[in-house]
Amino acid sequence: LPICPNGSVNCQISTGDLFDRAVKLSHYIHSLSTEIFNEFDERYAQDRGFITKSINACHTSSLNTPEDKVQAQQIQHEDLLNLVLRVLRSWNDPLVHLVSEVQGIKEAPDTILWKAIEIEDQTKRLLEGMEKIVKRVQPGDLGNEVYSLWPGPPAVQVADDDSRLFAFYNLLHCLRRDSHKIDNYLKLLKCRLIQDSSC
Amino acid sequence: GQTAPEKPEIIKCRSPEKETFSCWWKPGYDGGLPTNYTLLYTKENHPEVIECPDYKTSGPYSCYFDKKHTSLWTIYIIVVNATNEKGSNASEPFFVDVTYIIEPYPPTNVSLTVEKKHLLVKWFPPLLVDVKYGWLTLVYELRLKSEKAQEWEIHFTGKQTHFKVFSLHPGENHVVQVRCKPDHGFWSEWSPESYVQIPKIFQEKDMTVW
Amino acid sequence: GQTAPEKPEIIKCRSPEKETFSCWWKPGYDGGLPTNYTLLYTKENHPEVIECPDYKTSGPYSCYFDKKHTSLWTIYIIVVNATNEKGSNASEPFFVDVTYIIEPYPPTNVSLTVEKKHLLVKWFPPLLVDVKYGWLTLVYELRLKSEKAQEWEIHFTGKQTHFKVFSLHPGENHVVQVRCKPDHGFWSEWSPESYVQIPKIFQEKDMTVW
Repeated sequence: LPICPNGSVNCQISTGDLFDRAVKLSHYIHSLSTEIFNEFDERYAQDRGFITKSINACHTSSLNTPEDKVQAQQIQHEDLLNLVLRVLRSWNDPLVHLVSEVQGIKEAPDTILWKAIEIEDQTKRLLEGMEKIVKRVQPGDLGNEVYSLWPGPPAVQVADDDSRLFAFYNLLHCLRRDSHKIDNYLKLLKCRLIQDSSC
Repeated sequence: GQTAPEKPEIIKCRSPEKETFSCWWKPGYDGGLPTNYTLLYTKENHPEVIECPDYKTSGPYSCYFDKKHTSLWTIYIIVVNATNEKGSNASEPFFVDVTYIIEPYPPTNVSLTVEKKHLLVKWFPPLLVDVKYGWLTLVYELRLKSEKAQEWEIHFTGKQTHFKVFSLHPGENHVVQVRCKPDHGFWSEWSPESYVQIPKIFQEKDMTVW
Repeated sequence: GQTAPEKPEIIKCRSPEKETFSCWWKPGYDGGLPTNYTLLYTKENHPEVIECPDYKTSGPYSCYFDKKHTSLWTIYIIVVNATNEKGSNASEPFFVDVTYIIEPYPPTNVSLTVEKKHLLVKWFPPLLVDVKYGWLTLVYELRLKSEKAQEWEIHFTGKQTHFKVFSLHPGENHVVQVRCKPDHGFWSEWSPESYVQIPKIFQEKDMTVW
C-alpha cells in the first residue's frame, strides 16, 4: 500500500490543523474537568474545608510550569511542548483510578461518571495528538519516560468517608488545574507557532 | 467467460460525530465468480498495513472504524481489494482525514410557534454531538414552503438554533425542515417534516404595515 | 464605648486580564476608633507571609496585585486585619486561584451595518487585554432586540469579533449589546447600547423570491 505517494495531494495533516484539533480538545477536556469538579464540590465537599488540605497536594506540582505571561514568554516552545506532554502523561493512571473510583461513590450521579469516562477517553486522544505534534515540531526521540509522579490511589482500606472524599476532591481539583494549564499553554503555542503571535 | 473481478471503487467515508467513521465501496463486475473483498489501510507515514476491523456494522460493502480505530491526528490511505479464483484487483487509494468527513445526524426537536408577526422555528443539535464546548461547531439551514407551493424558501441561520420567518402565506399549511453541517463537513439529511397552519388573519393585519 | 474593630470580610477578588488581580473587603464596625486595615497573604508554594503591595489602585478597602505579584494555578490564602487602639480582628481566610476569577471589561467600538439580507455587527476586545499572544482567549456573546420587544435574542459568537444576524423585524429600531468572557471565566458587563434602524424594505425583497 502506498504511504502517501508524492502524487497525492495534502497527504499529511498540517501542523496548524493538528494544533487546531488539540486546542479544541484541550478546551473541551478542561470544560468537562471544571464541571465535574463543581458538581462534586457542590454535592460532597461543602463546608468540609477540603481546599485548605489541597494546598500543595497535586502530584504534578513538582513540574516547573510557567505561572504567568512573562514566564510563558521566556520559555522555549520545545520545553513548553514537552511540559504539556509530561503533564498529560502524568494523568494516565490517575484518570483510570478516577473512573473506577467514581463508581464506588454513594449515589454519584450518572453525569459525574459519564464525564469521568469522557475525560479519560479524550485525554488519551489528546496525548496521541500531542505526541504527533511534538514529533512534527521537534523530530527526534520523543522519549517515553514513564511518569510515576502520581503516588497511586490512597490506601484502599481508608475506611472513613472523609478521607476518601478528600482524596477524590483533591484529584478533581488538580485535574481542573492541570487541564487548564494544558489548554492555556496549547492556545499560547498555537498563537506563537502557527499564527506568529497574532491571534 | 470467467475473469478476475473488476476493480472496486471506494465511494465515500463519513463520520457522524468525529469519534467513529465508516467507508463504503462499489464493487465492479465480479468476473462471474464468487468474489471476496478486503479493505486495507495505512496511516500517513506509517508502512504498517491494517485490515478493516468490522465489515458488518455499516452494512454491505462497508467498513466501520470504531473509537479505538479512529484517529483525528492522521490521514488514512484506504484501498479495497476484490479477489476471486481468477485473480485480484485493487481500488484506487482513498485518502481520509476524519475531521473533514463529518456528516452529522439531522437536528432534533424542531418546534414551530406562530407569533404575532412571524413564525418562530427552534431546534436542537443532533444527539451524540457535543457542541457545547466547541468540540464540534455546527451551522444550520432551514427550508420552508406552503404545502401547495413547489419551491422551498431556504434560510441559512449560521450557528443560530432558532429563526424567525416573516414571509408566510396566511391561511395555508406550511412544512418546515432543518439540517446542519459542521464548519468543514457535509450537510446532514433534512429533519423530518414539521407542519404548521398559519392563521388566516395572520398576515392581513400585517400587510397594511408595509 | 470604644472597642476593638469587628472583623472585616473579604468579599471579592477579580482579574480583568489574567495578568493582575484585585481583592476588596468590607470593614466591620470600627469600634468608634480610627481603624487601620492590612491585607496579608501567603501562596501555595511560598509559605512566607507577604503584605499587600498596593492599597490604592483599586480604590477603598482594596488590594491590587500587579503582574509581579500575580501567579496562576496557585492558591492565595488572604487575610485582612482590622486594628485600632483597643485591639485587632482578622477576617476569615479567603482562598483564591487567579485562574478562576477572570472577569474582563466589556468589548469596545461596537459597529452596526445593515447589509443586503442581514445586520453585520462588529466590535473590538476590551482595552488593556492582550488576546494576540494567546495567553488570554476571549469569547463573545451578542444580544439584540427590537426596541419594542421584551425579550432579547442572544447569539454566542465564539472567538469571532463580528456576527451576522439574520432574522430581524423589518421597519423597526433595534438595540444591540455585546459582552465577553475568557474561554474559562466570568462574563463581562454588556457593552453600552447601540441602535440601528432596520429598513422596511429589508424583508420585503425576500417575499418576491418564490
